[in-house]
Amino acid sequence: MDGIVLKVVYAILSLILIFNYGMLVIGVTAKIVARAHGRIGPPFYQPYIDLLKSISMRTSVHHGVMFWLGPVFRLTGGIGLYMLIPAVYGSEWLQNFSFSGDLILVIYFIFFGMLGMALGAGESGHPFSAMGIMRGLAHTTASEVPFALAIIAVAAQYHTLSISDIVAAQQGGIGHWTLMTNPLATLAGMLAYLGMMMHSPFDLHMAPQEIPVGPVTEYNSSYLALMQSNRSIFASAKLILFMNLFFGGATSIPEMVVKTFLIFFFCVFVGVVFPRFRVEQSVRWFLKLPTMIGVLAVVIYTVHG
Amino acid sequence: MVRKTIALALMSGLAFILAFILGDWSPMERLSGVAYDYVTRGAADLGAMNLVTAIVVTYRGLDTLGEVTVLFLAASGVAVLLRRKRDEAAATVKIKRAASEIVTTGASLLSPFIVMFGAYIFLNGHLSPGGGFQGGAVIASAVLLLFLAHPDYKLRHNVLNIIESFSGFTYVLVGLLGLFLAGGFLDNRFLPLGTYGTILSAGAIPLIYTLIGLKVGTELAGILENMKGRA
Amino acid sequence: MKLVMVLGAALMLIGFWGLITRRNMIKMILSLAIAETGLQLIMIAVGYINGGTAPILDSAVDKLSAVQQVVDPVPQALVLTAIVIGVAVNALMLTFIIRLYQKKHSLNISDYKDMKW
Amino acid sequence: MDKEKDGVLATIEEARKSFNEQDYYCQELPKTVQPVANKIVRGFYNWAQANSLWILGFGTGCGSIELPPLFTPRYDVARFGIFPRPTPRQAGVFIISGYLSVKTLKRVIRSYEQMQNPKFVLGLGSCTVNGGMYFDSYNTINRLDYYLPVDVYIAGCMPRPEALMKGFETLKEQIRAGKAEGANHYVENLEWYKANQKQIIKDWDMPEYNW
Amino acid sequence: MVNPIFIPVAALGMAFLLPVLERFGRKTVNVLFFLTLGFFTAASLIWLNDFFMANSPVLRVFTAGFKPPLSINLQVGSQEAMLLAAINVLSLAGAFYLLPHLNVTGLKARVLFLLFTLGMNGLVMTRDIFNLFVFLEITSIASYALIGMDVRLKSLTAGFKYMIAGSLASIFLLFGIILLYQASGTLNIDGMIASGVTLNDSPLIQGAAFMLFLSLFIEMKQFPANGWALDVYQAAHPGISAMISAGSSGAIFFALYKIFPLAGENWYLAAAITGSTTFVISNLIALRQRQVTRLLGYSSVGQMGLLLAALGFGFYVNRGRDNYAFILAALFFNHFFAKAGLYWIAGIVKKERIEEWSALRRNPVLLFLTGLFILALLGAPPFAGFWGKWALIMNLGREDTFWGVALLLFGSLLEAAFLLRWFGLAMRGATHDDIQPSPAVREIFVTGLFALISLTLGARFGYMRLTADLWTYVFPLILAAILFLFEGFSVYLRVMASLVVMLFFGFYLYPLEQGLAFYFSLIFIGGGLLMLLATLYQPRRSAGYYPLLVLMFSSMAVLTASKTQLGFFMNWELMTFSSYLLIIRGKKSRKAAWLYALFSLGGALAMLAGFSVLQLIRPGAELLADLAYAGEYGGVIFTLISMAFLVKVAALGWHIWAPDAYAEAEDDLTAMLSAILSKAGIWGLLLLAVFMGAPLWHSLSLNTVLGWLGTLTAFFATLYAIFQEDAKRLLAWSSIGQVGYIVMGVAMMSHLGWLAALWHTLNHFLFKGLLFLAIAGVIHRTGTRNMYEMGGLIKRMPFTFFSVMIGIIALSGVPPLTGFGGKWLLYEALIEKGWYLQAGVAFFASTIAFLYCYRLIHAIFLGIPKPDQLQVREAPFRILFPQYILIAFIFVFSLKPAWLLKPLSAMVAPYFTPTLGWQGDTAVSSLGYWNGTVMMILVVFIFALVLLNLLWMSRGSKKVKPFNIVYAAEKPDRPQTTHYAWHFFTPYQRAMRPLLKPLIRHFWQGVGEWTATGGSVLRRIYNGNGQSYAMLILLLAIILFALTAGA
Repeated sequence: MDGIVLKVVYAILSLILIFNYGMLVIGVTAKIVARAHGRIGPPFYQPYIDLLKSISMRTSVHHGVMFWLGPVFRLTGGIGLYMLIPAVYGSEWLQNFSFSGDLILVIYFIFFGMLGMALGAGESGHPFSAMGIMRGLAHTTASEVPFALAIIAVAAQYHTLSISDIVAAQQGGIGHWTLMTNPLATLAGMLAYLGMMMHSPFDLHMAPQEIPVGPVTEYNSSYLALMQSNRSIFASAKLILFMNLFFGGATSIPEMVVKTFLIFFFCVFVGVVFPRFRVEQSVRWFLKLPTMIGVLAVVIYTVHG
Repeated sequence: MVRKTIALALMSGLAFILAFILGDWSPMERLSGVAYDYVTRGAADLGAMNLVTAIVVTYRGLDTLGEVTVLFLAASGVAVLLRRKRDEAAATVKIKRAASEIVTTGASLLSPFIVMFGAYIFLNGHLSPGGGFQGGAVIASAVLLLFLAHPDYKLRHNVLNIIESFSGFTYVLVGLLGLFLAGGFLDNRFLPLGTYGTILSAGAIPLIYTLIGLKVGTELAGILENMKGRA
Repeated sequence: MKLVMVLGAALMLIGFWGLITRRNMIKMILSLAIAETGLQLIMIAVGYINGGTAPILDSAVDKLSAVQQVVDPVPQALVLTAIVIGVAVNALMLTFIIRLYQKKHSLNISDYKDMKW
Repeated sequence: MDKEKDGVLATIEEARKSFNEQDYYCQELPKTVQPVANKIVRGFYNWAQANSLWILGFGTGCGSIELPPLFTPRYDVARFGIFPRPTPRQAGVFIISGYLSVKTLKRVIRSYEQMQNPKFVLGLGSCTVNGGMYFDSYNTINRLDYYLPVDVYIAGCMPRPEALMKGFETLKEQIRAGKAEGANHYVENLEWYKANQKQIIKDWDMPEYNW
Repeated sequence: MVNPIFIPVAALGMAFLLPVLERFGRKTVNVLFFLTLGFFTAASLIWLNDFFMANSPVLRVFTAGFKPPLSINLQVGSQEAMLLAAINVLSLAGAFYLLPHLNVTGLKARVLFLLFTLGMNGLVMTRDIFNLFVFLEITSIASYALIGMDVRLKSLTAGFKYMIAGSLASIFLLFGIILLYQASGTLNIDGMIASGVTLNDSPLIQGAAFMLFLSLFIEMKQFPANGWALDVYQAAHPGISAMISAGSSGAIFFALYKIFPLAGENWYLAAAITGSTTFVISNLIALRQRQVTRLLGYSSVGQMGLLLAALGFGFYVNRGRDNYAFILAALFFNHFFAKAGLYWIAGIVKKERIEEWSALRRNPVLLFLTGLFILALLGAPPFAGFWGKWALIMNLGREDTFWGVALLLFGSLLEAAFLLRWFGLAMRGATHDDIQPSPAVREIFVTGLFALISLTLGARFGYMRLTADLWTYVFPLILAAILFLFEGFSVYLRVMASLVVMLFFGFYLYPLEQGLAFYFSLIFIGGGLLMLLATLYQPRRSAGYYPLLVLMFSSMAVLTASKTQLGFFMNWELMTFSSYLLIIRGKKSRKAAWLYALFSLGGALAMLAGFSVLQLIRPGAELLADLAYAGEYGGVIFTLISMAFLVKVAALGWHIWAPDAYAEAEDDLTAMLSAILSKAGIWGLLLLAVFMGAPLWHSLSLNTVLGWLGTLTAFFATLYAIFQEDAKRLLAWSSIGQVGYIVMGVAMMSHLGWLAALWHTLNHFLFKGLLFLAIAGVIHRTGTRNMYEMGGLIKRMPFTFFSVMIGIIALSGVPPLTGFGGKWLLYEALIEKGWYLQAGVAFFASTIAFLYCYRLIHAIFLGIPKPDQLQVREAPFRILFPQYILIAFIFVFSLKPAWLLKPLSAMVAPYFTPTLGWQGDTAVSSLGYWNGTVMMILVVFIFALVLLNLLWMSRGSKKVKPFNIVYAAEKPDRPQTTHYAWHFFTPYQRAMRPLLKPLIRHFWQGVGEWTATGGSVLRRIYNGNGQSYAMLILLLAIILFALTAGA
């Protein structure tokens, strides 16, 4: 019993940490992007203000039960995902609930929030919502393929699907990272990562100029607030996952901060440089180069056994 | 042209087959098998001089009954097919020319003799070449002659029918008598074999042949009449 | 007797030839009759024994040595049946032709192709 | 008029009417929502509202040409927490950029009503004050605040981006001071606003209040 | 004992006497006529009884008081008695049926009929070859006259062609007889056989045999010399056609059977070749035939070919002659009664073209009889044809005659194609006019009588074949028969009865099964019970629905209990036919059901072929377990047998039938098909794997092939699913894809793989049943299947929405619901097995599944409601109830996966070493771990927390109406344009275009078209010209000569 209470306490602490971290990452990134544009940019704590503003809105409208539940699903998905990933290797309080499932569980749980959100947005009846979801889903199916192949290659490499074990296997210097030991899988995974973060050039689900803000068009006030919170948690969880899989994980919080920030910056960097893809372009792109690399990574292990 | 070519090819094929089969055929040197038995014991068994008749009427009597049946069937078939529907009567056009006097006179003179000749043939079937079928056919030719001479000539249906039915039925009865009184169905020996070589010999053979003759005669006459078309 | 055999076979072939080349239905029937006749000749030929006489045990044939003198009576009996059956079939066929002619006023077999395939 | 065409029009009209009747629109009227009672929380919220102004991306007139420069390095309003937002559901600031034709007014009203409380209106340019150079046009309105509660007017034809930024400044002050209660004002005087609006908009084919 | 001679005596006596008796009036004549026929029937039935019940000695009758060969003898033994009984019953019934026709043509017609019957009797009884000729002539001449009797142009033409053919045949026959006589010196058949004269290979004797058999082959209507027969069947009065097709053909076949011992080796082969060619080609040509009577003609000719082939094969392989008597009898009587029945029905319906047979729909009795006879002709169990075909194919396999197997099975498939198309048109064709068939009681009576005889014979033959576990195998039929008694009562009573009998059957099976079999029968029976409950939502059900449902479910359950190949195959066929008959009840399901039947039958025939290959290596093998001894033929057998299962699971390449059938079947039936029926294929694959392991084809492991097949099926079917507009079609493709995963699992042949397969089997049942039932409810309320015509139904049907939501979450494998368990097991197994690439494709497929899942729920339930659906109500409780039972199961297994996984693990343990361990509730594989319970609690906990938070934050939130949306400051015009649902994934379609080419459909279409084209090219030889037919007869002579002269 004690163990469970402790776990819950640890989990809550861990969650607070990651929430704030996520908020800050978003804010700092916006600042950096602004600097790159030659602007001053919003303050690094702007995400907090926006969140607060959303909470402070006095009225809100909703379209029905599922619309209402959409953000709940979304946030549950984000938190749950984070809960399944051990954030820092060796740290007891940042292990979260990773004992309840392995990598397969994690990648399938990513869909939990997406599906719930899609259902909620769908009930709003706004055509842009449906279009945004369609684009998002279509794009995701394609970008997940190289990711899955990368994971399979990693699992084949380490003979395990447990994230902790994968991290453990990468300890002992940069030479042991998957980045070095399995560069093909890392490449495929990182290309897929670009798509999974849904940043430019893969932000086609909300395509500001075509279907403004996409699925969340009808969301407002407190509903929006929930999604803003999710954004920080979900993004961080994904960053940590990639860090664990390909970049040796982290043994301390600073190491985690540095590594995830760099990983995030990779996606921001690409996003600043490239314009947006169309749906079919994105799908085809992922199914060509990244998938080919992923297949190569997998085939190597198939042949070697 | 194509058709002819195909036909030619088919015919040469058939010719080849026939040649192959009959190529080294040669006539039998002596009787063998069942024929030997027929010849050696036929006369004694059945008392018929004409072995063919013995075979036709008794040994293979069932065939003959079947033969009669076939003829009967054909006659019935012709009758059924050429029956007139009510609305057809008006449609038939008469194009019948009266026969010349020579024909009519000849027919009147000859036909009784022809009938008598036919009767002779079937009555002597067990003694000499001939028999019920042949006799019947001869009788029917008399009818044909009458038709030629008198296109409007009408046969008396009832009489013909009764003769036909009676002779056919009696034939079957005679067969049954053979079954009950002698060795088997169509056995001619339930009547005494009589004196070999006389007309009242060979058991029931003359009787059967008579019945067959009557039946065949009436049936063929019926066919002829049906085909002629009723006036 | 070989001659009869060849004759019979030839008649059969002639009959078949007529059957598949003559368009006139009556001629076709006649062809069939010719083929049947050929067959009957063959049957008789089969039953023939060199130097044999008719299987009628009259004064011309000695009852005891008949076996050496007569030809085989069985084919003759069979031919008799075959002829009668042939007659029956021919009569029926002619009846069909009469009826067919009444329907279409044609004796050409190619005109009766209402049913095919 | 062609009878068949008439028929088609009639059916479309009928369909529209039936959708209105068939419960496709919420027919209720809004209520005023007072700010949080707790003074500290209210101040905190007002601060957040003031520092996170999301503009509805809806250029109603020629003045909207002045908006894009705001986001360039030269002016960079992002540093004040001002961002464009394409959907009224999430936006808090409505900039009426210049003259407002009758046709546009209808859309503006609909968009304004779809925004959530608190919401603010900036009248940009002289046209929103008194009609400006179009004061006698048959097709534009003269005074914006007959139809919507305006928080800040920015005069000029056209005002420069700097003036616009000044306007934002003023709005922020008002918000922080808790004086920007246009949304509640609109609800309280809904009857008057609706009467004014309906005077201009002849074919009023929408529900009384656009949720 | 009746003396056989009385049959000709009575016939002739009466025939000769009737013209005289005419004057006593029609009544007297009729009485006497029927008395005579009745005497025949009675006599033959007495003989039948004597020979089969009392084992009497064979009756031999010598005529003329002399022994054969001097005289002609007749013989009646057990075989003759069977034939005579059949023929005389046919004659009596046929005369009864034809009575008005006979009345029109008058007295003489009765004479003809009587003599026709006599001819057939004589053909059967006589033992003298010349007498045989005479009786053949009697039969023929009588039938010529009977055909031409109604003096219509067509029947006269046909009769004339028949006469030409008959005359040629009799010339050949006589030729043969006389040559044989010369060679053997006798005309007695027994004498000839005893003398062994035909074994001599002199040209004369070979020629004699040639002529003899040529003639009988012509009379048996062998290809190509059968154009005349088709015309006869088409033109003659159907009552007469029935007599000719069944009766005289049968008698002639028996005559051939009688003298076949005279034939030499070369003739066995020739008969086999000719027969099977005729069977295949006439069925092929029939594909393009639209004229009912001619269609039946082709079928008759084909069946004659089959009989001849069976005869030829029987002697060719020269072993197991008793067995061949069984086969011939089964095939013969099956055709005999079924074809007569079909002709009679054709006579009742009086519609020439098969398209017009939809008129039959109004008359359920006739429709039922038609279906029954067609099934009999197709060799469906329990009809005699089934047993005959099984035994024949097995024997052929044993003797290594696989070309025969191939030809016969191909022919059977073609036959199924046209017969079922005809039946489909009768069942579901468009109605053309309102003229309904008005059968007389008399006609229905005789047809029904023959149906009864067909069934009885089938039961009798089946009783001889099914030696072990008889009751288990026939149980489904008995259950269905019981349920037939409830037809006409209310639906509730019928469902109750169905539930009771199914439960009873479940209790019967319970002690017979354990392990995997138990698991599957649980799904089949338990699922069946649940689905039966769901059928209640439709207040009315057409006749036969529940018997067929129960038949389908129980035969599937028997599959799990089957120990013998025959029992398995029989129930497989029962399942196929019952599901076909159920599918065709859909409003537009004619083509779909046809395709389904064809593919299923094709698969079943392949299975048959597979079993026959096994016979080669293990003669006499009867048990399924014998598959383990397949040895070097393992690859072939595995491939062939798995074909049937692959069709049922609709694996890629064999899936063409599935989307249509699922979409067009009745809505609740689709749930059963997808949720339960497809599992039969899985059971089959498991069975194969259990017995055969992973056989090799050369060096390629077939399991790898199977695995890839499953993978690609999962992928492509899912891909197709997302572009469907029709909800059921979408779910159909989805179903195909999901079963693809199960196939993958089975193919892995590992503990984890099988666990994945088994887990997914149950799960697919749960969520796909749930989804299909929910959609059935929606369709029931909205009346459309097109998703874009719906929208916003969440507000009207919240409970259904919840079902669908749970269904898609479970389907897509999102944790924490059960679907994830299957995915987890699958990937663990795939990676453990080293099938990395397959795992990648599977993953891709499973992400694509999200697309259609979302589309399904979005287009139907979310978005904007359509005006005409504003008033729809929630689906009926009767269909919601089973859904919520399924949901309950889903939740239970989500919360406690161990409750299902542990027993499954134990079931698989006998076959593979377990690689899945347990730590408390955590399942641990060699690669990873998964704790469903914690996961579920975690998710529920977080969800509740967030939910409470939002509840507080969003207090006072205003609920708005559908059109209160941000619409670019505009006002939505119509729901139809605002609800984004039609062509939902167009960009994705554009991106995936290269993968979407329907190559397989084109391939099968090509196969179909080329086959039909082959038929239409071949049928040109039947140009309608009697002279050409004569030429074809001569051609047959030459062909046969070429075939036989070589030896």
